[in-house]
Amino acid sequence: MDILNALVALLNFVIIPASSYGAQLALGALGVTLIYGILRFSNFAHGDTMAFGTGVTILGTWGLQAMGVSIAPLPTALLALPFGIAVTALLVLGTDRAVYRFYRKKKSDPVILVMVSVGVMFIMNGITRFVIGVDEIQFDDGERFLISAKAFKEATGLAEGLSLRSTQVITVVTAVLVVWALFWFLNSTRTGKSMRAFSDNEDLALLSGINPERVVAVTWIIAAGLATIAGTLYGLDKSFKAFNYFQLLLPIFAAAIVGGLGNPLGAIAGGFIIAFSEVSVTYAFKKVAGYLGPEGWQPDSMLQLLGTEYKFAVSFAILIIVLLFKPTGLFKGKSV
Amino acid sequence: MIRVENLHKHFGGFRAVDGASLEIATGSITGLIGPNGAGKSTLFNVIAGVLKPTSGRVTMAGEDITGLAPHELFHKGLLRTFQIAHEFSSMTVRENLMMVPAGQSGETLWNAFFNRRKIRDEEQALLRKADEVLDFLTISHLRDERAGNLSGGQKKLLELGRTMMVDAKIVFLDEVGAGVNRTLLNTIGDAIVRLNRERGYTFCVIEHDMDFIGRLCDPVIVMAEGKVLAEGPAAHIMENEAVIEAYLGTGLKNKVKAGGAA
Amino acid sequence: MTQRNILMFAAVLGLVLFEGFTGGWNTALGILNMGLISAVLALGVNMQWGYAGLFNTGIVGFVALGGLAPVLIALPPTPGAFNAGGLGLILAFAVAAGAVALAVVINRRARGAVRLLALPVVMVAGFFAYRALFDPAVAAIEAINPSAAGNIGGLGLPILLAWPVGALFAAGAAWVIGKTALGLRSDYLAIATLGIGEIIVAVLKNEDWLARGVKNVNAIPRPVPYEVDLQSSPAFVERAASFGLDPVTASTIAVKLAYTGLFLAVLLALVWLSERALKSPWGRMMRAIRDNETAAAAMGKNVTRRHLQIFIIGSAVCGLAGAMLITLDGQMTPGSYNPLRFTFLVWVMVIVGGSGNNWGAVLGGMLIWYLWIKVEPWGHGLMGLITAGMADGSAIKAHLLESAAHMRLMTMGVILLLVLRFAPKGLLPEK
Amino acid sequence: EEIKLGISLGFTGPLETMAGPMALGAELAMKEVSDSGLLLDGSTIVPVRSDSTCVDSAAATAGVERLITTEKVKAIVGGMCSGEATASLQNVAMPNGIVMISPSATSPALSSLEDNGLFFRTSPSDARQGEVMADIILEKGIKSVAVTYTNNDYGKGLADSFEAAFKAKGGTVTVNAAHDDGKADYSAEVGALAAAGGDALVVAGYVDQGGSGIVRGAIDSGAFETFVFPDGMVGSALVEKFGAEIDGSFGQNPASGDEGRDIFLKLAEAAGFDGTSAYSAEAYDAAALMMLAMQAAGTSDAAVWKDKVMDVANAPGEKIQPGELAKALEIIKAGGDVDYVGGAAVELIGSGESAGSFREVAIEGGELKVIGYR
Amino acid sequence: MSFLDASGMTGGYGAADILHGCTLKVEKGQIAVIVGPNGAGKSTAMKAVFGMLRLRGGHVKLDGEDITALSPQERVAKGMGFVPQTHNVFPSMSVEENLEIGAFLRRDDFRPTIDMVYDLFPILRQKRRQPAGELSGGQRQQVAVGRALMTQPKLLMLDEPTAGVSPIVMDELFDRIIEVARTGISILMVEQNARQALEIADMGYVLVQGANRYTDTGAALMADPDVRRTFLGG
Ligand SMILES: Nc1ncnc2c1ncn2[C@@H]1O[C@H](COP(=O)(O)OP(=O)(O)OP(=O)(O)O)[C@@H](O)[C@H]1O
Ligand SMILES: Nc1ncnc2c1ncn2[C@@H]1O[C@H](COP(=O)(O)OP(=O)(O)OP(=O)(O)O)[C@@H](O)[C@H]1O
Ligand SMILES: CC(C)C[C@H](N)C(=O)O
Ligand SMILES: [Mg+2]
Ligand SMILES: [Mg+2]
Repeated sequence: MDILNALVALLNFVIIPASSYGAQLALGALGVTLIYGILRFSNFAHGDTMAFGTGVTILGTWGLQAMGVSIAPLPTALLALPFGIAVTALLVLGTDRAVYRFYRKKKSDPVILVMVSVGVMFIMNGITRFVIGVDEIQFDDGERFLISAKAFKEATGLAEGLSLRSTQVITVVTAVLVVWALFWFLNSTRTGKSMRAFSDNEDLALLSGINPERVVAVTWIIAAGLATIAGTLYGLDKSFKAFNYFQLLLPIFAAAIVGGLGNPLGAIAGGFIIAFSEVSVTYAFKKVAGYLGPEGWQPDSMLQLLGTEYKFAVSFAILIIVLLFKPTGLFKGKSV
Repeated sequence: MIRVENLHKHFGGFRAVDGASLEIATGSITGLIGPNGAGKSTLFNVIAGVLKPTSGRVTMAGEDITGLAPHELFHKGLLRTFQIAHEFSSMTVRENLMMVPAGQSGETLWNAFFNRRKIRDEEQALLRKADEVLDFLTISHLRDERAGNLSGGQKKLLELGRTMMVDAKIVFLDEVGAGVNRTLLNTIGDAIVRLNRERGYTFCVIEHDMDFIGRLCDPVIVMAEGKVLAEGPAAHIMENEAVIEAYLGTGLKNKVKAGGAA
Repeated sequence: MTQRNILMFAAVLGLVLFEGFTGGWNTALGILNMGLISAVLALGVNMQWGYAGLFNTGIVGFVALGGLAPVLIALPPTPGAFNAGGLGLILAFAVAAGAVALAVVINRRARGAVRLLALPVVMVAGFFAYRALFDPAVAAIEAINPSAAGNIGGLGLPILLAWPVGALFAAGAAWVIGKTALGLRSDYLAIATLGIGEIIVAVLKNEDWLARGVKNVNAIPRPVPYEVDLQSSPAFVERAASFGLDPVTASTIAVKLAYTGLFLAVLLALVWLSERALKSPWGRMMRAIRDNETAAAAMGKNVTRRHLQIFIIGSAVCGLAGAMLITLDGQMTPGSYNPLRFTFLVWVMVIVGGSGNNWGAVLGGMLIWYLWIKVEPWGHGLMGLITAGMADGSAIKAHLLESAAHMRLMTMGVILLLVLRFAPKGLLPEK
Repeated sequence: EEIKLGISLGFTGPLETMAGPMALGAELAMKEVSDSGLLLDGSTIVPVRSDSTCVDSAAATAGVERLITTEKVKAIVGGMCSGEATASLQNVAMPNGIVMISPSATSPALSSLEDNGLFFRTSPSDARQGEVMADIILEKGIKSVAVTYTNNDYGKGLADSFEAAFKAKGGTVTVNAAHDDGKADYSAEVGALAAAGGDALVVAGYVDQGGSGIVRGAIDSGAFETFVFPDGMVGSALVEKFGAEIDGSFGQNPASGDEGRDIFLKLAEAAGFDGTSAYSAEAYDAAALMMLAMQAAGTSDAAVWKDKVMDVANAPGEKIQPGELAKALEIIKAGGDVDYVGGAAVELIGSGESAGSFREVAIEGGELKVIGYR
Repeated sequence: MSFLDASGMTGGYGAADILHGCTLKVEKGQIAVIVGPNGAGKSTAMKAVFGMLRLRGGHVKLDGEDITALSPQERVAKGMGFVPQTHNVFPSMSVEENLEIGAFLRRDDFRPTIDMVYDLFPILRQKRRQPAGELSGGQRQQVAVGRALMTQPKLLMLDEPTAGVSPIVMDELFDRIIEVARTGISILMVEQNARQALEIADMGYVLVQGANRYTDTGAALMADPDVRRTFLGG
């Protein structure tokens, strides 16, 4: 029996990675859920908005680095975030003006807006690659580890290492803060309430003196901010590659849906559910069982419920099961 | 015809219907009145299978129909209208009516593909029937209009029109009168009486217009806070102290005079 | 068909003809053939969305299942595979089905503690019994000549038989999925079906015994002759020469035309049936259900059953298209089933064409496929134009030319937005 | 005559970063020949690109269809990934009798494909790489490894052939698990691999795809310290990303140890692109072989010159290095024989695939060091 | 000069006109009631006054100022309040939030007004935390009227405010409307409970097929047997 090592192994390979991945998904899902909640359509361009925002932030980071500005041990990119957010906000506001507004005025079906967002996705996709290219970019320049596996082993003398990256901690903390802020904003501020009113009944909002264009603009600006933050934190933790942000879209949507569309708390819950189901259901418990079993014993099989090639399938299966019991997600989301 | 026994419907902790028991006699036009939020529509929705009761039983002609799905109830001859009109908005007014009758042979794919003649004959009959109903409701000029474009009152008429497309045993009307012009409402009242007398429909009517209730309904059931408060002939009910206090009030005229408005 | 329909179709046909005259008939027919398959796909999706309002984004899964049929039907059997593991597989599936059935019965009949206890016992025991039978059978099959086979093999039947079978596969899956997931609405149904699509593709990619997984299956038999055979047939060469064609061109065109004929026949039959269905009381009922489920149910329509029916039919059509696609490709590559291409592009087809309108779906299918193929050279051309004036060797020019490939998706996006701007309800709106 | 040659590679999609240098490699050879003015009485070569996407067979096929029937190309450098390459070969190139030479499709299945003598590749089958990799690992004294592969025909084929070879030679594979490319997170895979254990991790993936994701996760969590990198991973991107973090790791990729490679790298540098990028040299060679075969046959008709490809690629004859295409054309014109070596030590065996010489590399001090060739 | 003067309004939703030269006027602090058969264009006329419909003819003046070209939003700012016939609450927001949104443009303290609404419709105080979408039909109608009252408009427009509310609440409501009018606010409402409504009306309009059929004081219309029979249900 070696409970300590078992615990560390579990922490290192399941709990910590799943938490930070969950927070990354949650941040992305927040943007999707916000757009859905207020503007009532699933925005397929969100993944590419994240990519664009991150791309701009990277440009800003390079600029800052060239000027010798740094906030070590934190990554410089955090300092460049406002710049990234501002540019991204301009882009999405422009997109709204040029594209979405027309369909909003026409009161088109949500599905039309979804397809339109697919078109926007293609275009943003092109713009991002055009501006910053297709290559992988590493732009994390701060202190990478809070605890590194090696240092942990040396310090504790355990067989298992434990690593904790600073980006992981930043991501989780940011996700929690942002959710709290968004929740507070939507439920307690005048602007937030006007946004919810707009989402409920556009015509009536108009009759109450709410300026729809302002609501829409605020929504897009927040969404741009969320996208840029989410994208940048993800990029810091992994690396930036335009193509990956498109791939991120699927788990992000899954997270937003399983939590209940339109609900910030749902996005957080959904992110963690998807991440934990991916990581834990396919985890091989061989080593952990080995530590927990008698000295020197090792199980023969991997003790793995399902191979990792099915990890996506597993998280979707869990999503479907949740939906069967809660048809509009855990937190009673909206449905158009 | 319909018997409701100790019915409960709770939303979370809130008891919308709280142990209601009542009976709708075959061949009657039963009125159901009560203050806003008394649980009338909820009771309707439970009977009509839209909501599952928390507890209690509903029987129709002795047969337990608790929890049956709406479409099954339709086939048993139970029809209903909605308080907030549920038209098929992208279909024309006439199509809204023509889709109602059950067992249309054109509703199976096989017939739709290969049995066009039979369908054509049936459709002709349906078309005539629908036009009759539209004439009756004074909206035949709108037969080819998208139902979504109707005025509030017209939608209510369409709701009613759907129940006239088939031979029902019992029809539940949830505030057909709200938003309908009073002159037309009188005509509708006449039609309800005629359907009741000539075709033997049983009606259960929710309505806040006491003229209408008084003219049509016997008996009248009063609900309040999820329970049955009183039951009896309309004239009696309108004298009932409890009913006056909870629901009817002391009448507008006195107040207008007292207030001395123009 | 209204005048607008005819005009629109004439326009798309014109595009194909134009391609034929400027780019060669092979390219034109190639685009046309894939366009026809896309049209079938779009028709299937339109049934689910346009008729009944079901937001299915698991299309890629049904297409993939349909694609499995040609492999299992038309491929020659793998010698020894069935003896090695066939029985084990059948037994394993029987055990699994039995366990599921038992679980369902327990779930319905038993109550309280019995249910709480028996259900997991049955499911866990069932799972292990299944794995105990399944794993060795699979191992035995996959051990047979893994670099060229390693799968259970096909039945060696004519490939055209695989088309209805592909539809059946998809329909079967749709039945199971519909029974469980159709209670969901709008985007929730969408993401659930998206997940199911991913799961189906994951199974196809990883279960090598079934269709070789990511190792792909090549050389699937064809319903039409091989070009090379035609080229070596003197009779054909002579005929070609009498048209003034060289044998290579003639053979490739002849083969493509044969496919065109087959696909067109399927498409027209489907359109005919769909039009009849949509313009009948059945179609009216479906539209009513789409408009307002609550009211339709109150009017005696069995919404659940109808949803299931249309979900199965639409999925079957997607499966049929999947089988046709694999037949045309002659190979099965599960890795290529990605949702962007097989789900969202199809959705774009339906919406651009005009949802709820059969002809619209067909038009959208053909047009969007044409664009999907053509935007690539257009993207390059556009960049060529832009950079034409710039100095050779300038960094900007190099960067722009480098980016030309990405113009492909961008051009697609621009066109999509333009179409939806000028025809916000699709090119051929429902009414 | 103006001869068009098609280039069908995955310019968009999961391998979009690799495709650029490959195309530039092929175009470099074409330009060299055009500039020499020696091909078939002064013919010039015009490259035409088409996007194969690497994953969408239908799009790849349509692109190749366009190249052949609209652009009337005489041969195609491509496809890039095995699946898509097979599709366009069987559906378009073969019916039209057009030659395809793929620089990078390495699936073992392609060796036995019926191709009417129209398909060649300048890279070796992965069956061979599996053997070589097993040898290298065992020589380092490592007996037990975990394997992760990218879930496609390339990854699976390579992983399987490696596992077979490694076991046959006495090693143990603790786990042989797939990873899908383009996923947002690889914690689950890393967790499973770590649980299985092993002295090293074999990463049969792509360097700008999931492969790197796995390596990143494994380093960060301390799951593995030594990695083995086959061709999809060996590239400048690898050390750019991980640097000294993967010191002590090693690998191999198809590449010649001859001077040819260095010459090619210089040519690439002069032309302004990264020649070390995977399969860039192979793409140069693929294009070169086509043009030399045309010259040898005296025609651009694929039906004729397809039989000359093996001749110009193999001995006997004068060895031809990158940048010496003009010289080769002249020799052939004069009736001489050439043995094309090129940037990737081309030696075609069997039905026309590279015999495969492999370059053994190791990471030392954050740099990719060439250890030797085998 | 009437406070609201909408004269000769002509227009509709599509190609065909629904309104044919319809005229509606309300004096300051008075109550005007529109009655008429279903589909006569009453709601359409209300929308036209509020600028939610493009007019092909006629003009709308508020307090002497021509507002024909203003957007609905700008009209709200000018002091117009409107309760539509349907879709008149924010279903996912709580009752209290619905009322708060009603006061969106107000900068003063609106707590007293909320209390006033709660006193008027006591049931709403009980249900203040409940989403409006979960209310009964009549309760919703009360929320809708309450929301409009929150705006403290100079002109209050109500499209069938009493549809679906119980008699006792209807009495309360009409009572309150009188009170509101007395504070100098003008009221324009459509009613099918026409007899009750006309009793409190200063002015009555009978609309048929988009045009004014009868226009008179409420009492006079009530007294006209023709009007009674054809439009008020006898
Ligand atoms: N989904 C729900 N969740 C919570 N409470 C609900 C829900 N539906 C109805 N209620 C509550 O149940 C009570 C009864 O509502 P119901 O619609 O049955 O009233 P009603 O008698 O029809 O009133 P009205 O005359 O106004 O139509 C109301 O107080 C309402 O707020
Ligand atoms: N959105 C719309 N598009 C087209 N026509 C419409 C639309 N809304 C209403 N109509 C038509 O305009 C006419 C007048 O409608 P309106 O709603 O103004 O009637 P109303 O007098 O308010 O009737 P009710 O008393 O039934 O509410 C009706 O014939 C209706 O069919
Ligand atoms: C570009 C290469 C890494 C492609 C890989 N060798 C394949 O066959 O798919
Ligand atoms: Mg009610
Ligand atoms: Mg109205």
